[in-house]
This record gives sequence, C-alpha cells and structure tokens, in this order.
Amino acid sequence: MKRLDLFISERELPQIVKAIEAAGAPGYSVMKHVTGKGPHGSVSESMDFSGLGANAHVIVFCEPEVLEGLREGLKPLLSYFGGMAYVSEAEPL
Amino acid sequence: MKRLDLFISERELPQIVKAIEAAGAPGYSVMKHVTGKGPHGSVSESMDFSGLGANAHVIVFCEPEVLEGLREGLKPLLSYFGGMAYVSEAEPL
Amino acid sequence: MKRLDLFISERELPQIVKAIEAAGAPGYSVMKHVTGKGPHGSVSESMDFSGLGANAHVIVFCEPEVLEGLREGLKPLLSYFGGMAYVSEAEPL
Amino acid sequence: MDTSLVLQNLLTPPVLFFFLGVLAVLLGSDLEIPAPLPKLFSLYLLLAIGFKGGLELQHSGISGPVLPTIAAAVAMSLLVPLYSFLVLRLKLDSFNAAAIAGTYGSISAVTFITAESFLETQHLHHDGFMVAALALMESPAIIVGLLLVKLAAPQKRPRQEAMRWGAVLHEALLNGSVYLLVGSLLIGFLSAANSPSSVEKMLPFTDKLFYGALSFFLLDMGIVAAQRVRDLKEAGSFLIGFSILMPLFNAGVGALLARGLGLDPGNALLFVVLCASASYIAVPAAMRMTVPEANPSFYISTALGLTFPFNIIVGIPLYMGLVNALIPSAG
Amino acid sequence: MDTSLVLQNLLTPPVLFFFLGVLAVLLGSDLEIPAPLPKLFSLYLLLAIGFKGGLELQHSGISGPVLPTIAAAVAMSLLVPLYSFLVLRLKLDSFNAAAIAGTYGSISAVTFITAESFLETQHLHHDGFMVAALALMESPAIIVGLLLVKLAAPQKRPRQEAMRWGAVLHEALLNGSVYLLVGSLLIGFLSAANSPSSVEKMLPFTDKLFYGALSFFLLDMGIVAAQRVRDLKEAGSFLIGFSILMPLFNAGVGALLARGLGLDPGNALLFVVLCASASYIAVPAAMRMTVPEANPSFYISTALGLTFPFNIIVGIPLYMGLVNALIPSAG
Amino acid sequence: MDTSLVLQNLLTPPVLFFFLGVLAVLLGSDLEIPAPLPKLFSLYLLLAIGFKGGLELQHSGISGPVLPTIAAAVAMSLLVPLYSFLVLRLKLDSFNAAAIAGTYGSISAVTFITAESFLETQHLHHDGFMVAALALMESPAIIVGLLLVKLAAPQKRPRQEAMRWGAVLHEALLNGSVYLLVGSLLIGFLSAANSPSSVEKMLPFTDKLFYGALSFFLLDMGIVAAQRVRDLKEAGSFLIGFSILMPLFNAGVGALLARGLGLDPGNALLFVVLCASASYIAVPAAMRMTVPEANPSFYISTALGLTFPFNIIVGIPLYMGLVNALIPSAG
Ligand SMILES: Nc1ncnc2c1ncn2[C@@H]1O[C@H](COP(=O)(O)O)[C@@H](O)[C@H]1O
Ligand SMILES: Nc1ncnc2c1ncn2[C@@H]1O[C@H](COP(=O)(O)O)[C@@H](O)[C@H]1O
Ligand SMILES: Nc1ncnc2c1ncn2[C@@H]1O[C@H](COP(=O)(O)O)[C@@H](O)[C@H]1O
Ligand code: NA
Ligand code: NA
Ligand code: NA
Repeated sequence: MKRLDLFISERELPQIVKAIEAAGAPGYSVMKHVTGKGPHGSVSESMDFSGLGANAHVIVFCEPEVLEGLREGLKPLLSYFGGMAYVSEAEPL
Repeated sequence: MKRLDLFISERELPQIVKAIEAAGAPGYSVMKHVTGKGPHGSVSESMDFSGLGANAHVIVFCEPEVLEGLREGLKPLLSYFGGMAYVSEAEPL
Repeated sequence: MKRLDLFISERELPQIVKAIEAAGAPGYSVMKHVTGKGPHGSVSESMDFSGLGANAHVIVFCEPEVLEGLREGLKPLLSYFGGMAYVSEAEPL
Repeated sequence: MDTSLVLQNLLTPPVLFFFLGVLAVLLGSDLEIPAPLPKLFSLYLLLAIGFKGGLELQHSGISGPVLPTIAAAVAMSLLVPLYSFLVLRLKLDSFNAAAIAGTYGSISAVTFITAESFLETQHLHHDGFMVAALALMESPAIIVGLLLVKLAAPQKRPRQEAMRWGAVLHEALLNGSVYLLVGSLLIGFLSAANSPSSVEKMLPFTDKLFYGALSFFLLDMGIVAAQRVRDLKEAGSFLIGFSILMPLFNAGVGALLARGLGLDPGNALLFVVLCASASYIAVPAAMRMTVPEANPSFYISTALGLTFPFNIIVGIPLYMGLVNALIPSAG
Repeated sequence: MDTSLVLQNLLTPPVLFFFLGVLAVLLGSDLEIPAPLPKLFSLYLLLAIGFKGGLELQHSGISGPVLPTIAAAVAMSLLVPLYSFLVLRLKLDSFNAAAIAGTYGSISAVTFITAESFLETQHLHHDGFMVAALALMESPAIIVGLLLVKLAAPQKRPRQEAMRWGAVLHEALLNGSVYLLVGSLLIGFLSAANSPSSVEKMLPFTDKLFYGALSFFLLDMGIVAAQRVRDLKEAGSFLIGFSILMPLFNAGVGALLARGLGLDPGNALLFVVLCASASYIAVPAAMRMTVPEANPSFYISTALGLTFPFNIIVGIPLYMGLVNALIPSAG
Repeated sequence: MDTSLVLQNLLTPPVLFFFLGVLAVLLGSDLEIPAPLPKLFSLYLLLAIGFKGGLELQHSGISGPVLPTIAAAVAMSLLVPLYSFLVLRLKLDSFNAAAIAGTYGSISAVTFITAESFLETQHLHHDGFMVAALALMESPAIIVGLLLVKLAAPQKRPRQEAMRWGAVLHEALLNGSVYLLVGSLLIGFLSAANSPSSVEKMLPFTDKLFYGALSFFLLDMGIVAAQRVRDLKEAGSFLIGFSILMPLFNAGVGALLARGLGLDPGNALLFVVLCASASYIAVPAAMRMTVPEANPSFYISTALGLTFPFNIIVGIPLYMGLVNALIPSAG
C-alpha cells in the first residue's frame, strides 16, 4: 500500500480534495493550520483572519494503482498553485 | 522500528490512548481537529461545538514486538467504533 | 529521499527551525497543538493559555546528505530540551 | 397559523442571522466560523442561560407550579423516546431507532433560548424554573435511549462492556454541556442568595451580551444545519417526515400538559418548545460513544438539519399561536 | 498638516494598541494572538459594522446624497485599479500588477472603522450609508483585477478553466467577508424596520463592545503588519513608494469627489478613507485563488505592511485636514 | 480566621466557577474549554487589568505611597526567591529549586484580580498603582531564578550559550504576558491624559465584561488546577507543604511591610496577595526555555495545583483578616 503526503495552501483544499475523490482514493485525512517553508517561501498562520489561511497537510493511503490516478490529477494543481507531495510505503495494521 | 498511524474519532480518543498505554508503547503523539473521509463517511469539524468533534491522528513509534500488542488492543476498538490504522517503517534519528 | 519526523515542545520551535534552516533543508512543515507522551512525561494543551504550549510536530523531506547535517544540528537540542526524532524513506510524487 | 407572529419572529436578528448562515451554504459562500469559536458561544450560552435561570429561581422560590412542571418535563423526556422508538422501528433498526428516539426526548437549549427571546419581543413573562426543566430533560432521554438499545438490540454486541451502566449514567449526567448548564444554574442560585453585588457585576456578561452572542451563534448554526441538508436525502422521506411531524405531535401533547399544569402563556410556550425540540449537543456526543452502531448522520441531520430550523423559523410562532388558543392570557 | 489632529489620533487606545503590536515584533516579544482568535474579532467587526450601518440606513432612508455617493464609491473601486495597473506595469509583470491594482481599488474595513472612531472623538457626524459604500466597493475591484489579468496576461495559462467567469464572480460577490458585511447590513436594515426592541437588545453586543474589540484586533494587526515589513525589502523601493503615494493620490481624488458630492466633513472623511485604503482581507484571499501567478507577499505586504499602518497612524488625521481645507464645516 | 469572610468569598461567581471546574475533573465530566479559548480570556484579563490600572494611575498621580510601595514590591520579588531557594535546596537539586523559587517570587495576575473583585464586594477602596506593582514583580523574579541556576548549578551545562544574559533578560522583560500587561498600563495612562472620550468608549469592554470574563476563565483554571493535583503526589509532601506554608509566610512578611508603608486596607490586601501568590503564566514559560533541566510538573503543579486554589479559596479572606488585624481601617 502507498502513503501520499500532500502540503498545500488551505485555500486550494477544496480543489485538491475534489481531485483526490475523482482519482478514486478510498479515503483521506486533512490537517489544517500547518505552517512551514518551501520553494515558494514561508507560510504562517498570521493571515488566517483574512480567509487566506496557512497550509493543509493531506494524507491518503491507497493502492499503487490509485496512486497513478492521484499523480495525474494532482500534479497540474501542484505545479500551478504550488505545494509538495511525497510518497512512501505503508501497510494496514 | 515501526510507525503506526491511527485515524479515529476524537470522541474515542481516551479509549484508544488507554489501549496504547496498556500495550506498553514507549510514547505516542496526538493531533486533533483532523477531518477526512473513509469507509464510514465524511468527518468535518462542524459539530465541534457539541463535543462530538472531528477525528484525531495518533502516531506511535515502537518496536515490532510492541506493535503486536497494539494490534491486539486496537483492532476490536477500530472494528467497533470505526477508524483506520496503517503501519510503516522508521528509525530513530 | 528521507523523511524526518520531529516531536518537540512548541516553546523550542524557533530554535529547532533555526537548526533546520542552518542544515540547509529545502523546506519543512510544522503542526502545533500536538499532545502526547514520551520518556519525559505527558504533554497536554492545558497550559496553552500561559504561552507554554503543547508539542509541535515538524516534518522535513530532504536528501540523505542533508539529513546528516540535521542530525548534527538537532541532536544536541533534543538531548538538552527533550523531544523525539524518527527517520523513514519517501519519494517525491 | 398566525402569520403575523411568524413574521415577527422571522425579522429579528437571531433568526435573520440563522438564515444568513443557511444562505451562505446554499450560495456557496466560503463564510466560515472556524472551530473552536462556535464552542466558545455554545459554552457561553449554556453558562449564561444557567446562571440567569438560577438567579430567577432564587427570586421566585420553589413553589406553586415549579415542581409539577419540572416533573411533567422529566416525564415527557422519558415518554417521548418511548413512543418515538415505536414509530421509528417501522423503518429503522433498533440502534438507529433508539439513538434518534433519545435525541427527540432531549431538548435543544438554543431553541429554548430563541423562544425566550421571542417571548421578550412579545413582552410575555416567563420564569426561571423553566431553565431547571430544560436542564433536567437532557439526561433522562439519554438513559432511555440506551435502555432501548439494551432491550431491543441483538443480544450479543461485540463490546458489551461499553454498555456498563456506570458508563452510561456517567455520560448522561456528566456530559460537559449538561454539567455546565446545571452547574451554572446552581451558581446563579447560590450567588443570588449570598452576594447580590457580585450578581450585579455578572449581568453585563451574562445578560447584556446574550442576544448578540445568540445571533452570532445562530449564524454558525445556520451554516451547520444547511450542511446537514445533504444528509437528509440519504435519510429518506420517512425521517424527513418524522423530523417535522414528531415535533408537532410533541408540541400538541406539551400544550395540553401546559394547560393542565396551569402555566401562563410564556412558561407554556417554553414547555411546548422543550417537548418539541430535539438535542444536537449533548445527545449526539453521548450516542456516538454508546451506540456506535447507529449512523450519526441520521440522528444529527434530523435534529439539526430539519427539526431545529423548523422550530426556530416557524415552530416557535406556531406554538405561540397554539398556546394562545389553549391558554387565555391573564392580561 | 495638522499635527494636533495627528496627535489626537495617535493617543487613542486603538492606535496605541496597534503600536504595541508593532513594537512587540520589533523588540522580539513572544506576544501572540493565536488563530483563530483574530478571526473572531474580524468576523465580529464585520458583523457589527454591517449591522450598525443597516440600522442607520433604515433611519436616514435612501435619499439625498446616498445614491450618488454610493455610485461614486463604486466608480472609484473600478477606476483606481485601472490607473494603478498602468503605474504598476512600469516595474511589474501583468499578474503582480493586476493583483496589487485590485487590492488598492478595494477597501480596508478596519481603516474605515478606525476613521469612524476618530470622527466620534472629533464629535463629527457621519451616516450609515457610508457602510453601504464600503460594502459595495469590495467586489468590483476584485473583478477589475481579474479582468486585467485576462486582458493583459500571456494568452496561454495552464489552468485557464480556473478563470471561468462564474468562479471569479462567485469569489468576488460571495467571498466570506463581503458576504457577512452585506448580510449584516441587510439584517440591520430589516430589524430596524420591523423589530426595534430586538435592535435594542443587539446594541450592547454590536455597539458597546465595538471600540474595545477594535483595539484588541488592532493589537494583532500591529503584530501582523510588522511581520510584513521584512517582505517590503524584497518588494523594493518602487512598491514602497507606491504604497504611500498611491493612497495619497487616491485620497486627493476622493476629497475632490466628496466635495463635488456635497458630503459633510464626516462622510467626506470616510469617503476619502475608502478611496485611500487597500484591502488585505477579501482581496488577497481572492487573488490567491484566481491569480496564483502573482506573489502574495507583494500584494499583502504593500496593503497590510505599509498602506494600512500609514492610513491608521497619519493618513486619517491628514485626510481630515484635507477635508477641513476643502469642505467648510456646516457648524 | 474570619469564617464569614471566607464564606463571602466562596459564594461569589468567580470562586464558584473555579469550584465547578475542579469538580468537573474530580467527577470525570468531559467539560472542556479547548485551546485557544483560555488564551483569549488570559489575554483579555491582562489587557483589561493593565488598562484599568493605567487609568487609575493617571488619576491618582505618582505621589504619596506609590513609589515606596512599588519599590517594596520589587524588593519582595527579589527576596522571596532567595529564601525560597534556601528552603527548597533542602530537598531538591539546584535546577528545580531555582525554578520553583522564581515562580514564588513572581505573581499571579488572576489571584490579584480575584482579590480586587473581593475588595469590591467588601466596598474597600484600592488604587491603580497596585497594578504597576503587579506588572513590575514578574520580571525580577525570573532573573533571580536564573541567576540562582547560574551560581548554584554544576559548572558545565551542555548548552551554556542558552544562558546568555541577553536571552534571559529578553525572556524576563519581553515575555508576552509581561509585555501586554505593561503595554496596556501605559496605554491606559496615556489615553486617560489625552483622550477621555476614547477611554469612555473602552470601558464597556475593559470594565463591564471583566467580572464575567474572570468567572469564565476561572472555570478553566479550576479544570487545569485539578488536573495538576495528580502531579502533586509525584512532587511529594515536602513540596505540598511548601506550596501552602511559603505563601502564608510571604503573606505575613507582606502584611508587615504593608503596615510599614502605611497602606490602607484595600491596597494592603493586594500587596499581601502579590507576595503570597506564585506565577503560572509568565514564569513557567520562561523556565522551560532557560532551565530545561528542571521538571515542569514541579513548578507548575505547586504554583497552579495548590498555591493558586489555596489563595483563591481561603487565602484571600484569610489575608483580609490579617490585614484587618494589623491595619485599622480609616473609616
Ligand atoms: N522539504 C520539505 N519538507 C517538508 N515540508 C515541505 C518541504 N517543502 C515544502 N514543504 C511544505 O509544503 C508547503 C508548500 O510548499 P511550496 O508552496 O512549494 O513552497 C510549504 O509551505 C511546506 O509546508
Ligand atoms: N484511505 C485513507 N487515507 C487516509 N485517511 C483515511 C483513509 N481512510 C480513512 N481515513 C481516515 O480515517 C477516518 C476514519 O475512517 P472511518 O471511520 O473508517 O470511515 C476518516 O475520517 C479519515 O480521516
Ligand atoms: N514512541 C513515541 N511515539 C510517538 N510519539 C512520541 C513517542 N515518544 C515521544 N513522542 C512524542 O515526543 C514528545 C516529546 O517526548 P519527550 O522525549 O518525552 O519530551 C512526546 O510528548 C510525544 O508527543
Ligand atoms: Na424534546
Ligand atoms: Na481603495
Ligand atoms: Na509572589
């Protein structure tokens, strides 16, 4: 089984979730209020009051086949809006 | 070393933590306010005001032997209350 | 590629982040409000009002070479202030 | 149905902010009141309503219709789940039927508060002991709901120990919102007797802010209720019908009881609203723990997605009309 | 420049708390107002300012200078982005120029509120319809900003569908903060007409708390604005100059328009402040969605790191001086 | 010990809500006030107490007993840690002894506020300069605590640079809560002199809400304090004894000093409470940074789990009795 870790802006969350569902992932988990730094600069929570928000961390556990679909659906979003994605191995308990 | 990622309802957290401690895990970390989707449907934070809450993400790093005990203690809880658990490999820094 | 998971007190976050940047990591993500238990005892969110805070979960994805620098910079902080760090494997999507 | 009453209720800030929240979801606005801000308002409203009730109870004393009314209220919180269960079993399994039945036996503090505000705009008197009735109707319904599961559900449940009575009673009586409401009631009661000057200093917080905080909270409730409407489709027409007809039936029973108890119109309306409302604070949290077999989207979407808006928008003025018809005003 | 006005503005709690926040960052204090508390204050201020504006609009009616003023305000929110864009294109690409242009066409509700508070300490009258102008200036600027991108940006953008007009209009009109402001305005307007007693009960929340809540929020704004100052260095001297000179220019245009519209000094100051302020609530959130090519640190740090503090601290009294010079007080 | 004073203190909303929180933990209720809501109240109380103190300081001026009292307060915040350290070293290592010593030299703003509220129910006058004393007692104790570590701890600490004096002074003086308190004091002082009308507009927020917000916060403090009681067992009987006896001793010294300073009973009580209280806001956060070798559960559970409840519940009326015995009321 595969584990996908996504870090994106909270603002793009609805579109990312749509893409995950479209790829047929069996589920996903979302943590908001994530801060950090990446190639596009620092992200803090200080603009939260404005609706701009910080980052979200999205985790998807899925079969390798589904990962292919996720890659296809997510890559364009990540390259347009920014954000990072990493894959690792995992097994159900 | 093993890494266990649990996703359960915040409401069941006390019972899950009890089971983790009973299995002799050397420690654990808990993140609340996790939303997501799984076989039992969507979970949002909108009922937070009622004490129902969203999901919690629990992480346990432990030796493989301890994982066996965790499996035994957690499986019945997960199958009764719902929730997901995944295992992967990790090493101390 | 390597994935580093750090669990430290929110109070030490600025120093930890400084060490991560000094080691030349390409980025990092931070989740606050993490509770848990470890060799130094339990950590809850109940002292949050005092500025003491709970734990933070820091994730760094980086090349193995950078991990060496991270180890060097972080180990003294972790042994002085407490906190845990685990390494696993990951690949970009 | 007295449409002028409906209109008078409709065009007040609390109800209008509720609509604004509903509309935000329907139109797809990204307006959001992030957690834990709604919890702040929810805790505040429970604390304030309890405290004010305690003050009034101290002033009015425990006499006249107080004890019979409270007894009748508790009786309704035991009875409503029983007959609701029978109706719900027509279409649902025991777990879901019991969880929803408990929900309708219990009460909605926010509906109660909105009814109080409505009474104030109508210049109708009501008493502090009604808050005691409110506080005492939450727990029995939870217990009956779980009793129904125990009696009617398949004998062998995997984690029977989760149903230990200790745990159930604990959840029913010490549930955070029940506890805060009852505790604040006692604190109001004690403070009013012993330290009137300190009560005076509490009032800007518990009294003056109350209406505005209620309006703000109802904005969020509108958002949450509208998000639940989607679940209603899944729930199907049986549950949709139940969510409207059961409150109406309970209101009717409540109105007759209120008349029998000799309550004046203000207290009678509150009594009817207690009977007609369903819990979406204490009960869902309790059910999730103790009847995990039930589908939360059923008991939450009926109580919060349909019965709550119905009561807030048309129920309260409708019940006022009913009360006015059954109970002649003293004035 | 009337230094006594500047001082009078400076030594009031809202501005002093803003300074306290700025100084916390400069001195390295760990003072922090964690999320989502600033959001609570931000939602509260929008709700309260809208509600109060609605009340006053109901009382004053829609007559006299109301419609011309609102029309002029909307016109400015369309015009300012156009000429700002031309100036910004001198140094920036189309994406960044359009995003910043939209920001300056729109308004800052907190600057407006601080100006209202300033007027009250000056005992100068102002009208509720100015809040309607505030509410109506947010969306057009967002739309013009995005129109500019569409017209001036390289033809082929990777995710053209993100620029569907439906999505853009949706973002402009239903953005959470615009929606709450307009909704609260309507609720104030309707409540004032239909339920004066319920309005009375709202006032302790929407009116009495307002000044203190503004001060608390400005403490956070001071922290956030000061954190943005670092980004300004990256933005360079062109943008730094723009963040001061453009508001001054817009204020000049606004003051002349206000005179032409025959506004009295209080309303004139508010009109000028609307023209001179830049949005850091609704617009950045919209731009992030629809012009992700633009660098957020540019449009946020100019509007929030420089224009906002400038307006709060010296802009408001400066514009008051300008208004006093151009418009003779009726008194 | 004047039991009627104890009872009068006990049956006020702040103390009763504190009890309600304690009881919630003891009974196992799931009542919870989630982060960051307690931080909202904590920030609010610091802001309001500072602002009110500044106003009063402006009105009373800096004369008479003001400077001697403040000097005595600062002296106590230096002295208490010194003799506390000697006592604590009997059983604890230097790190833990120094951290706890610093905690007891510093103050608890919430205890101070509760004492102020108690004085108001007793109709006893007190002055704004006592808030200045409060504000100035936090930092010196932090510095002495760290000085003790430096002098008495094993020479070689792994990260000696963490103890650079710059960092320590920074933490002591610019710690968020000290900074907000002192800043609000200055803002109150400046506003009162320059803009009385703006002060008027702050009062509903800083004054009227104060008592209710304190009660709400104490509900959470009750929960947190009771959760700490478990840690007390680990701390052992020596620390339990210390947490009660040291405040009593400090109160005695404080009462004699207050008499020597010629303070009237109201100010004397506040002075005693400053001496007798221990910090669980600024100091633990500072100690965690600069003496990580010390066990936080020791310095938090003594100050928050025992000394704080003791002072809130019996300490304040007890100290009032002491003050009444030592200082004859002017009336
Ligand atoms: N190397 C990394 N390790 C962990 N998180 C990262 C890393 N790079 C980027 N991120 C996260 O991804 C977010 C989006 O990155 P970006 O928009 O590409 O700068 C950042 O704000 C971080 O939260
Ligand atoms: N495939 C998945 N990937 C990531 N998280 C998941 C997945 N499936 C379930 N979850 C999380 O586990 C929670 C509980 O799942 P469940 O109750 O089994 O529907 C969900 O609400 C998600 O937060
Ligand atoms: N075995 C573990 N698994 C997951 N998290 C852990 C583990 N051990 C420690 N932690 C986390 O690391 C934090 C710091 O640990 P400590 O070394 O006790 O200061 C704890 O509070 C937990 O959040
Ligand atoms: Na009911
Ligand atoms: Na503008
Ligand atoms: Na002290």
